[in-house]
Amino acid sequence: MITRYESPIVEVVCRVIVPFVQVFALYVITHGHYGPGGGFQGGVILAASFLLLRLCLGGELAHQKLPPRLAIALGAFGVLLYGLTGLVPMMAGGQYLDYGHLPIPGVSGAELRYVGILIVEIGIAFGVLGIMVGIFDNLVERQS
Amino acid sequence: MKWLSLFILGLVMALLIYAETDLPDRGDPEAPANQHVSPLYLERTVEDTHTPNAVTSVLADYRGYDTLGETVVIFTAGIACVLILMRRRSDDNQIRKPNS
Amino acid sequence: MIWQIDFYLLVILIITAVVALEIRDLLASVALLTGYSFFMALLFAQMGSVDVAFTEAALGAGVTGVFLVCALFFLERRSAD
Amino acid sequence: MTYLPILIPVPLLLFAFIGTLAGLWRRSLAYGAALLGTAISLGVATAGLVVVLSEGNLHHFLGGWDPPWGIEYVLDPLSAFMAMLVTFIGLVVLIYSRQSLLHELPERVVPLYVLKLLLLAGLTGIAVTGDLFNLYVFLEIASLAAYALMAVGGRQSAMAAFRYVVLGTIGGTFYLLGVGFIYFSTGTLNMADAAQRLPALYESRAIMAAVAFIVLGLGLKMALFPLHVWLPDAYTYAPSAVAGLIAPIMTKVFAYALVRMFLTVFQPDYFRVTLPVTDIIGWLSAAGIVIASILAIAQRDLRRMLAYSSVAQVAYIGLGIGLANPLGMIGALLHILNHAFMKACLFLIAGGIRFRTGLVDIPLFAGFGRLMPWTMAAFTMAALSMVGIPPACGFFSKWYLVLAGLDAGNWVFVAVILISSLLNAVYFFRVLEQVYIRPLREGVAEEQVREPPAEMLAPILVLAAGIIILGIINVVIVTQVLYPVTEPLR
Amino acid sequence: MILEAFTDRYVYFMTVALLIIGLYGMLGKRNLLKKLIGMIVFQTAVFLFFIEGATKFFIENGTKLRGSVPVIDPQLGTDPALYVNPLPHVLILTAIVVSVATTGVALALLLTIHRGYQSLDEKVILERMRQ
Repeated sequence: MITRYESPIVEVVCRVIVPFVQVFALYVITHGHYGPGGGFQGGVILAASFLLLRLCLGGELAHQKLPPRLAIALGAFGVLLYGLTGLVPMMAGGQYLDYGHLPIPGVSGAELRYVGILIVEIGIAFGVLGIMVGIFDNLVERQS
Repeated sequence: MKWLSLFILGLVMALLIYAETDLPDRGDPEAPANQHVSPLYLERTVEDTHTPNAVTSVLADYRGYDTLGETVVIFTAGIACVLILMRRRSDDNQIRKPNS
Repeated sequence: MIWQIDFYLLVILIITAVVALEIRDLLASVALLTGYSFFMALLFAQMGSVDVAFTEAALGAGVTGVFLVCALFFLERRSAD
Repeated sequence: MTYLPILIPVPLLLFAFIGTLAGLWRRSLAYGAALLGTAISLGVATAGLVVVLSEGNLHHFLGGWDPPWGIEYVLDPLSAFMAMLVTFIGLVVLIYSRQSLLHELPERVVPLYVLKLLLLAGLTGIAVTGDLFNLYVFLEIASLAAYALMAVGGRQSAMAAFRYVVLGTIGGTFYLLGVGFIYFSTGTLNMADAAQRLPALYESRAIMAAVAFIVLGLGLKMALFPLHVWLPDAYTYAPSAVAGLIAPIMTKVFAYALVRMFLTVFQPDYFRVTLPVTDIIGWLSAAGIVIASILAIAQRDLRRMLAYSSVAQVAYIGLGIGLANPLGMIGALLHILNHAFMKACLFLIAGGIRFRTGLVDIPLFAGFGRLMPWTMAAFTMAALSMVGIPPACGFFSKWYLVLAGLDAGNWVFVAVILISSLLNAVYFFRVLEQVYIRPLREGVAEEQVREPPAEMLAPILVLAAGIIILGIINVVIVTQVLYPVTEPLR
Repeated sequence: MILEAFTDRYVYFMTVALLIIGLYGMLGKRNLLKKLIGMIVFQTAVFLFFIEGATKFFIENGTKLRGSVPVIDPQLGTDPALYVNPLPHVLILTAIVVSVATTGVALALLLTIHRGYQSLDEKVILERMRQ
């Protein structure tokens, strides 16, 4: 169990920084189409923001923001989102992971592939976020 | 043991240097790796996927299944950590009394 | 072209790798490893693969470092070799 | 129809995620998810084998991109055969493992089932993929799941698993390096495409190094003789339901990957004539069969004896690959199948005995034959098969290997197979003697020595029956499935 | 001329050196955490080998220029010769994640081993294991 770090400076800086880190992570996830970045990097940065919270505020407070069980569930949900995004086009007559056959009204062709990539990146980001936080929790919390 | 690992290291090093003298020149635009598959990704990424970043489009679309595998690898590692570090009631290797 | 940047980065990489493996204090070793990952990220960026550099900086130098230091907190800090 | 290849690993993956989510809510649901996923996958693999045998190979282009640009899944008779074997053994061991895990590790059943599904998904992915790098990804999924599964048997198993992590990572990274050499020389990652472009580059030193690294890497993963150092400890200390799953199929799938490299990616003559790869594998395996069999005789612990016997049996497969003629390849592939059944049966029996009595040392098993008649009958069946007594399936793969040795004029290999059969007989009849002839030991409570519960006994008996059935129908398997596979060798 | 050959190949040799250092750490070091660090160095060296292979040079006005980042720039157009090869980057992204995953599992194992044996020295652990 990590204990809270008894320093107001650390706590205030952490509380101020974390929202900006998270916003930057969202930017990285969605901007992956046009520049460096994408699901992995954004997910890792999101995870890093939660790790920072856990390190600075201690277990009890930080677990309110993201409980350990929810982290694992989020990881499973993210990967499941990816897997199902692959499976849905097969029902519509395409191949596995063929975003061109995603049943989303209003978009088609290259636009549809763009949307498909975005969905997949979000799935990756959730997966990486959840699992990284989960690994950290297990490494730290389970020690007797 | 020390000598064996040194021998292995020497062997691997010799093999690598032997092989790398025969790879295509560094950065040669005529090299097979730059001629065969990858040019098409760069030419068609905008047209096919509206994504200027070729790495993203290859990662998530052309070779999307690898990325699914990669996410599964991360997932596996997470579940593996849960499994390994879960505290057990009976400590260590003691086999509990057979149930009867 | 500036091949010297690659060269200096590679020399730094080799030095950090060797020192990280040889130093007896494991915390210093882990710190050097994160430094190694960071220089590796710089080298990747210099070679034109920004995505990989980004990932290496976030995963290799960031999260792996946190994991290693946190694990080291429960382990012993000295190493025999 | 072209959906069949992808539908083999995907149910396993999806049910792994669903099992995690369901298991967080209610623990017992994970078992149902595991069972359902494996059953679906087994059904698809069976259908795939039937379709492939009647209609020819199936190709699935993932993401709708044509092969050299996208990833391709190929279902040919060999890969369908492997996928079916993996999922079948997986299903049988899963049924067995419910009681066993509730007894050994009741708190951790959810991650255990999820990791078993992921392990099976990784192995089936290796079986059906047609892409060099995709093979690496699935190899790592299977390896990571196996590291974790092997580590939960106590503190010795954690250390054994750590050594496996170190050596396994060297193996995986060497494979990746080999793929890198191939990619930079040919520009492609697709197996079929690489096979077309490689013959022009056979003189290249980079390709030779690629072969060396790929064979080294896969050899480390499949525990080919001098690279087997991680295996005995890992199998000995793993929980019995895990050893029963990993021992029969894990090393075999990597052997299959090596066969695929040998037959599909490179032309067989490259391994046989240009580079002496098969000769090296063959002679090392021949040494490994004898040494590992002798080491198996020296063990007291039944699980450790089976682990060394696994090293020897993997070396049989290596011997078949090393002979590099059609009969040898048939022998090796048939041995993959037979050994999976035999070793699964033996490890499950070892787990069953441990479940009831907590004993693992062979001398303490004295007199069990009377008290556990069905289990010991199955053990006798598997032991006879390992030795190579005709009605059981183990005889036939050895028969093909001997024929192949005679065909190649390699008398040493023939002698090694015959000698090793004797050694197998020594270490198995030692157990049988204790079990059937000696009286019950003092200190072993007689009322504890009973048949394991029906849920554990049924898989053992199914596998024991499978040994006989495979022995009877081996002609069908060889002519229908394996004989066409060896076409490139002829 | 020698300098030319050197600048052409030296990165490969440096990569080989890194790879050997990592392999030495994995095989030669007794401390388990050192083995893990050697593993990371070893894997990263292989990544460097791939990224190195992805670079592309092109000649413009007689000078040798390095290919640009593989993000299609409307001003440069879609001529593949101007950009570095994106495929190895994708492979290495996957491989980096695999490496981090392996590190996580290995660390979990290390904590379990330390809980069981109170040591990280391979020799000590193997002695206590045989008892």
